[in-house]
Amino acid sequence: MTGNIVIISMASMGGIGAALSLFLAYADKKLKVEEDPRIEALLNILPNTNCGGCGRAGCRVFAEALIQGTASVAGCVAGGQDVADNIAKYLGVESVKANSTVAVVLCRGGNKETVRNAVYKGERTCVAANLTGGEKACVYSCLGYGDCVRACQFDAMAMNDNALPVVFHDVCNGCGACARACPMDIIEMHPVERKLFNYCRNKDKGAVARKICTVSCIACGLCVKDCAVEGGIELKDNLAVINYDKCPQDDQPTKRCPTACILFDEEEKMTKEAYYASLPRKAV
Amino acid sequence: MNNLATKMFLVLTIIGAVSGGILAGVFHVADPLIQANREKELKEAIFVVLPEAKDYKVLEKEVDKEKITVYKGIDAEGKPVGLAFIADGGGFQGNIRIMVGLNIDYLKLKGIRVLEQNETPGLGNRIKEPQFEDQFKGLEIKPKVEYIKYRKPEKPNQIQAITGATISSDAVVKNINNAVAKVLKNFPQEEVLK
Amino acid sequence: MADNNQNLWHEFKKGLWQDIPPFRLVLGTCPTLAVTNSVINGIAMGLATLFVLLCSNITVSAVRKIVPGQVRIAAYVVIIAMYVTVADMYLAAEYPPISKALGPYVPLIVVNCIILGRAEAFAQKNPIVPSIMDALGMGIGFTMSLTVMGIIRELFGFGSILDIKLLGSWFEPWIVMILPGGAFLVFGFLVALVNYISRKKAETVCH
Amino acid sequence: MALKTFNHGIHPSYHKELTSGKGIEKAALPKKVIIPLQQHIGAQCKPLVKKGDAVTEGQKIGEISASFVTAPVHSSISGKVKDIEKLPYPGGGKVLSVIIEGDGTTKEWGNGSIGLELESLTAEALRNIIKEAGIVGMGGAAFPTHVKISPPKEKKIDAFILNGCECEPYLTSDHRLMVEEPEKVFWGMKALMKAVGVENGFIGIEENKPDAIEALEKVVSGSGGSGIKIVALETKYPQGAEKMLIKAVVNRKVPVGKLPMDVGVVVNNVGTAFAVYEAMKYNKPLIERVVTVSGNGIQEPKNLLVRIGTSFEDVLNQCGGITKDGEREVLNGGPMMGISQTILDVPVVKGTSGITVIAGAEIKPNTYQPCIRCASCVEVCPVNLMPYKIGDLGRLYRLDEFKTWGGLVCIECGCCSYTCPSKRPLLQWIRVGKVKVREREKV
Amino acid sequence: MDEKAQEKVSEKPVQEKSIEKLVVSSSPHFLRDENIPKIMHTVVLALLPAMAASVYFFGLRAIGLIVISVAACLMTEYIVQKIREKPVTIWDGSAIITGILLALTLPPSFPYYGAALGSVFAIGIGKQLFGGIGYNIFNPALLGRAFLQATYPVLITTWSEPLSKAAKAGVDAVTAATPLALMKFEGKMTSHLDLFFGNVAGSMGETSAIAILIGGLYLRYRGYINWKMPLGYLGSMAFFGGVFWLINPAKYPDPLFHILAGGAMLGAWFMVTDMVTSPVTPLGQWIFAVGAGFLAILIRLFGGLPEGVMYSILLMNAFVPLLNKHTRPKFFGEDIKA
Amino acid sequence: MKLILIFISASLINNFVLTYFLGICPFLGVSNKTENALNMGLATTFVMTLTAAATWPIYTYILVKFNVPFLEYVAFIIAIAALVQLVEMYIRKSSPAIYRAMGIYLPLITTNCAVLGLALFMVLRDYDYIESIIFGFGTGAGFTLAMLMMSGIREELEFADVPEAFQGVSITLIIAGMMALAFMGFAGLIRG
Ligand SMILES: Cc1cc2nc3c(=O)[nH]c(=O)nc-3n(C[C@H](O)[C@H](O)[C@H](O)COP(=O)(O)O)c2cc1C
Ligand SMILES: Cc1cc2nc3c(=O)[nH]c(=O)nc-3n(C[C@H](O)[C@H](O)[C@H](O)COP(=O)(O)O)c2cc1C
Ligand SMILES: Cc1cc2nc3c(=O)[nH]c(=O)nc-3n(C[C@H](O)[C@H](O)[C@H](O)COP(=O)(O)O)c2cc1C
Ligand SMILES: Cc1cc2nc3c(=O)[nH]c(=O)nc-3n(C[C@H](O)[C@H](O)[C@H](O)CO)c2cc1C
Ligand code: SF4
Ligand code: SF4
Ligand code: SF4
Ligand code: SF4
Ligand code: FES
Repeated sequence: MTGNIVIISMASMGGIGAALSLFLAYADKKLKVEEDPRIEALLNILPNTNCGGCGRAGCRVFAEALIQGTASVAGCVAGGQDVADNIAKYLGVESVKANSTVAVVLCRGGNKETVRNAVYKGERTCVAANLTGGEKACVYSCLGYGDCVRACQFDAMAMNDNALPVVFHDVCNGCGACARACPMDIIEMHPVERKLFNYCRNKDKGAVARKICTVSCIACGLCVKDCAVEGGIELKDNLAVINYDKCPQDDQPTKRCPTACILFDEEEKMTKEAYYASLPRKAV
Repeated sequence: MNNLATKMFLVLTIIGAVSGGILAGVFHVADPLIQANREKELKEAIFVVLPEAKDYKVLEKEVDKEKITVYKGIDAEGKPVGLAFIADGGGFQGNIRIMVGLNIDYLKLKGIRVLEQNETPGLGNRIKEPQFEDQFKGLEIKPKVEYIKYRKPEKPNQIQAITGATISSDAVVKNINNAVAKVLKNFPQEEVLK
Repeated sequence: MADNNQNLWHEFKKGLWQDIPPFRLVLGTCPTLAVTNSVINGIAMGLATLFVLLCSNITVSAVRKIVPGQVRIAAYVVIIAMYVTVADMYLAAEYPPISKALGPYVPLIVVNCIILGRAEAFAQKNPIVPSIMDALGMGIGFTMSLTVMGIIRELFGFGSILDIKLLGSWFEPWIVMILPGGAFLVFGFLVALVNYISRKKAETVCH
Repeated sequence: MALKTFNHGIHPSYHKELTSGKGIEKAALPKKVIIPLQQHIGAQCKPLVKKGDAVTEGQKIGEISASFVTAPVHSSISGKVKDIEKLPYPGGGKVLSVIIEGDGTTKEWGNGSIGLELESLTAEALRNIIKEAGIVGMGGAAFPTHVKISPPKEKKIDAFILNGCECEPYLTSDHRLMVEEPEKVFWGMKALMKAVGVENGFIGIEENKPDAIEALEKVVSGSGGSGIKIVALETKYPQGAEKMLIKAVVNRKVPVGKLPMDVGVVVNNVGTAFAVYEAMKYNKPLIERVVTVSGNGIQEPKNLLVRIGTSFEDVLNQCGGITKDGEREVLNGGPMMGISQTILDVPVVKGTSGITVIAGAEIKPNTYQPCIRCASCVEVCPVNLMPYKIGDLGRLYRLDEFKTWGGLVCIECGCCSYTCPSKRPLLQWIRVGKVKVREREKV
Repeated sequence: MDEKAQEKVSEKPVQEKSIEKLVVSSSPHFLRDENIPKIMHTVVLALLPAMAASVYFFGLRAIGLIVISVAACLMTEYIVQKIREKPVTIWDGSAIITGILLALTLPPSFPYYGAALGSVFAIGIGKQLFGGIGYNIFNPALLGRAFLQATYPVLITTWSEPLSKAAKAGVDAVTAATPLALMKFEGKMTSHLDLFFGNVAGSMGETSAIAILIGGLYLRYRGYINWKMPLGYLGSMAFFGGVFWLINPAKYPDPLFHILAGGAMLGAWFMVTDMVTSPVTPLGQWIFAVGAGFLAILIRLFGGLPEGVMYSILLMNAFVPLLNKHTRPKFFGEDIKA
Repeated sequence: MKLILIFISASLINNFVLTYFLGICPFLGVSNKTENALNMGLATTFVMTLTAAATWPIYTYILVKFNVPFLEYVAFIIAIAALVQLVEMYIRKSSPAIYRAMGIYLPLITTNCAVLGLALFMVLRDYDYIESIIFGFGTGAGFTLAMLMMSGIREELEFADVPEAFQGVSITLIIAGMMALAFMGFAGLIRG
């Protein structure tokens, strides 16, 4: 009797196992995996933050583009050089230098510097505030509600006590999310090497601009005169515009800027640690 | 057939066969123990509901394709003392299985034992408690068992329902009535006494 | 060698807190909820799972090289199911009351995600000794979790632990604790607690 | 008989009594005007003058470009161009504007001196006059009227509705026009109907303006079989919104994403009709408009005939100025749809139907509570949206869901925010969502 | 912006005194004079008749239970809000309603500690765990009661006769069966008049239909409840109850009995109508109310329990998000093609 | 009538998720979006119905007949694994669109204890063939219902201000607890 059971069990289980294996073998033959396994592999290399810095709707799309060859291996700005190298290695192609950019906040008119005409009531985000006139007399200025900071997935920004955003240059990987989030187009992406900026976007006439903000560009033209090369800086729409193609970037263009809105090498020092160290200690 | 398929075939077949074998072996050892446990439990239950019984006999009948089993309790002298049988039916949640002991005079219960139930702990599952089970000792089954609420039973065929678990109490009573009726019909006294 | 031991210790330890199965990995949730209405059931279930986990991890780790990928799951499932049946029969033979209380949840160890999960995620990639450590860690972590659930539910639900009355007659038992609703609630709160503690830990590490 | 209306909507306190009995007064001639070169939906005008030029009242100073959807602008006073620069615009932001310093002279626009009779004009000529006069919709949106009355051939227009609802609280400028100049409004309407080429005309008026209904009724019945009917409507906000008005008057629904002309209707505002009359009869471009100055923050509420370009401050000062203490909010338009101003040095423009100053307790709080699902926003939304939901989706930039839940269908009437007991800025969030959707779709 | 992100951005310091400046905001610029406390306090007012009836029928213990529940609700709300460092909003009235309603659904003899436990559960877990007012999925008061029903099933089904009847019997408190239990387990009916005035055993606040009706109609008059809710709920109970009654009048009670007995009235006027936990769309509201009515009858007539109002509402609460999502009204002009 | 009762009982009263705690892992894992929940629910229902249809004969005609009921678990799980594979194959062949929507959930179903639980309960309850199939279908429907309700609630909760420690699995479990409390109303509705 027992022997019988053992045999029956072995036979039936063996049989089921055999049947299953045949079935699976058949299934395996009939149906090959369709998805390119390389996509998964690339996703493992990519940061998977879906920040959109590559200009695509998320990391998976970028990975697909890489495989199709429509994207540069250095296309992932958030990943930087390391990721570019790894992708290149995986795909077996030459790595490219990742052009690293960094976000620059082109407005210095915080609470202390600008005149406020009104009191804003409503949702405290920049996009929402921008639907109304906003509070500041300067209609080109940073609104100060931190949409950019919230957009940054990498904690590379903070709003300072003057209600202006600060970018930590050691953390920012140039994904550009903040620039896309800003309704005032205050934030621009620039190559990290770039050091000279006009930190003002006000297109009002000098006389008007001077009245509403202490650090606005008043289009006096001193920087244009002091510029080392012809056309390195131009005045456009009451604003000094730096022509980066021509600007040699090796020296400060002027020390005479009356509102000190055109500055050299200003942001470089701002690291995350330095910023938080500069804050007054919070009582716990 | 290619190499991979062969390998798959072999691996699965062997794993299947080996596990089948192991299981059969374990079964061989464990099954008697399991059966013994079951038997012990059954026996215990029968002796609880038929306290005078020292042994029992299994009587089986097939009615309408349904097998009905009763256990005839026999005392030390070999005289039948009563019938034990299982009453099974729905409770508040899930089934309630009760071993019912019927006196050989076919008028009174000798006791019951709740074997399985899924009633709410602390509520319905108090049907398992001796206070409840003991109410059935000597309970008259004619015309049928009844329950009443909030009060002490007044008639010899009544028990008091558990407060807050009327449904479970009701289910026990109903199950017993059903099972008793079935047994009375299919195992007439004369036949059992034989 | 020391390094090796360190690693083994790590494999063991991670199941106890860092990856404690039901609370952190959210695997094996069904038994965690279903059988923990008393401490003893929780422990028994935990041990049965530990047994199956250990055996299957060992077996899987042993046969991992010869099982082709296409039949991996099928093969592992068979192996696991076999050990579960063994455990089930053992319980039925030796501890019938517990076997009854656990009801159909013992066979469900087969599909307990922890077991297949560990087989897939760990044993399949590692040699036998680390697999044993992994199984022990995970199994003990799982048993611990079930025990904690059991303690809370039994204490509030019956006023007792391991059938020993702890709360006096003044305590009106919270029947909800033994019911499904209570199981979910207790589980939910424990997950939150574990979240909270690990976050606090992470914070203190940072500073 | 129940009055005609649409479904949902709200009944705010209208406060129209502040000005509804006050006749239209001519405002003082401003010393300086600021004339934005874009006072309409569409492309900005090219300036025709330069700094230092002398201009006369009614002279065209902004010419339309190649774009179809645009309207010229005219100087509203005589004087000298002081400057042309970007200046704050009451609709928000900065717009290139011509600053004119007045010389104190005014022009007589005669009484029918250059009069034209309707019968003698073709639809084409009518449209041209309207276009040259720079007439844009005066009901708020400032959509160039000549564009509106030139529907493509394939759209059969069979009904013209004159919008006399003026459902915004406080505002009474259309009301006063209808009471004081019913003939001119009626004449302007007939001109517009002719330009569109429709026979059937309706004038929709809320029943809280019985005197306006009466006045127009008299004119209409006096003119005999003109094919124009006056429809009294329930007093309910936003009765004047095009889609709601069309539903109430001719019982047609404008499909989502479509225009009134798609259901064969053209809607124009009472003020627009009046402007058309003046353009026809006196050859007078749109350089003046009736502005209701009202609100609980204004000393002396009035209806004023104001020249385009007069600064808000100037206008407010003619009404006793605004309350000095407490919080105040100055709106271009009424409290439901108006745009709040940061400074008072902004000009009255063609679309300024009123200046409302609200103050003190009427100003909304700056905080809001969680949504309690009271469903009142759902119950009031005239276009059947679920504002609490699209508000949240817009706020969180969940744009795909925002679109599927109908964020883009919102007509921005503000009923939802108005009614919300939790004071949630629903419409603002919806606008945020719309901005973000537009931004995304541009890329 | 979600809460978390908002915290990342430090609150913008306001530099100047705001008084002289103009206010700017997005339209609309003026809002209805309505707010949460106003609504909630009106509901408390509307509950006064029911509370008075409970005291009248069941004595001072009713006051005790109500006070304990309300106090426990307020305390819990306060403590959670303090712990979470959120603004304390205990006086907005919603926790008071929860406390009152929870108390009104308890038997008069229910122990005080039980009422307190239910309140803590209702507010602490049923409401604040989801983020406080407006975010909860289930009706907090009913959730508190469901918790108590599962926790102390015996205590919560031990009813006593109203004072007047007890006095007649010459004892202070008599355990008794509720009209629904009498109907269900003993096949006995209670007179409609007793049900209407509330002179029966049952939860403190649910016995007197007339007192609830006064409060409910007042709320309807003030516009704080949607007429679809009570109508749909009671109507559906009457309809489905009526169907069974017509099938077997001897076994099943008549529709009026269903509406007047048990928690139907309290549920219909004060619980189905809870805005937070009911759908916002017209169709959803109908489905919600009618579905809950159906479930209540189903449970009453066929379930294990004599009363189904509480469970019917809780069960439908769980469907509310789905209802809101799938009963979106057609946009104006969505259904027409041009 | 009995079949209807079995269906109602399996889907509502003895809802697998809320009263037997089976299939909790996918219930927690895949209930974040209604679409996912629906797809998972439908796939599971399908597999469950098939499982009931396939395991009943295996049990009755093989295991019982040859007197080897102890092979129950092994045989059932193999049958389920094979079925899931079959379903996957079939869907992939017949409708790539559905496959894309449901494909990722299919492997999860193998380790869904509700499916094996179904087979075991079916045996325990002595259902006949048709009853078993209805039971399987009803159980799947109940699972889908619970998934849908939970997913709706979770979508709504994305806007709620749940304390951080409770976000995710924790609040989902607590809501499940509340749903279980509410489902107790059905207790005793259909006895047996
Ligand atoms: C959580 C819960 C569990 C319950 N469990 C049971 C039970 O196991 N048995 C039962 O008969 N009734 C049970 N009930 C039903 C109620 O207690 C029901 O009111 C009672 O059966 C009516 O009986 P009574 O008239 O004695 O109060 C339960 C109710 C709840 C809420
Ligand atoms: C881009 C655009 C094109 C329009 N085209 C026409 C048109 O061809 N014909 C027309 O009658 N109205 C047209 N309108 C005007 C609208 O029907 C409507 O009158 C205008 O948006 C203002 O309406 P409101 O005041 O109700 O917002 C157009 C509007 C916009 C924004
Ligand atoms: C919410 C809302 C309310 C409106 N109320 C009025 C109104 O009361 N009177 C009015 O003439 N136009 C009102 N409008 C504008 C009309 O929709 C429409 O644009 C206008 O009547 C068209 O005429 P127009 O081009 O001559 O301005 C409103 C628009 C919206 C969106
Ligand atoms: C008409 C109305 C009915 C209410 N009903 C209840 C209720 O049944 N239970 C409850 O806890 N709160 C109720 N509340 C209060 C409030 O809505 C409730 O506490 C919220 O669910 C908390 O988020 C009600 C409020 C109103 C306005
Ligand atoms: S600061 Fe801007 S660019 Fe830099 S990481 Fe953050 S979002 Fe990206
Ligand atoms: S930079 Fe732009 S987004 Fe950032 S705070 Fe300023 S306005 Fe807002
Ligand atoms: S959602 Fe838009 S249309 Fe609807 S009430 Fe709000 S503002 Fe008006
Ligand atoms: S009106 Fe306000 S509280 Fe009411 S549902 Fe809409 S958003 Fe929510
Ligand atoms: S343990 Fe049951 S589904 Fe995971």
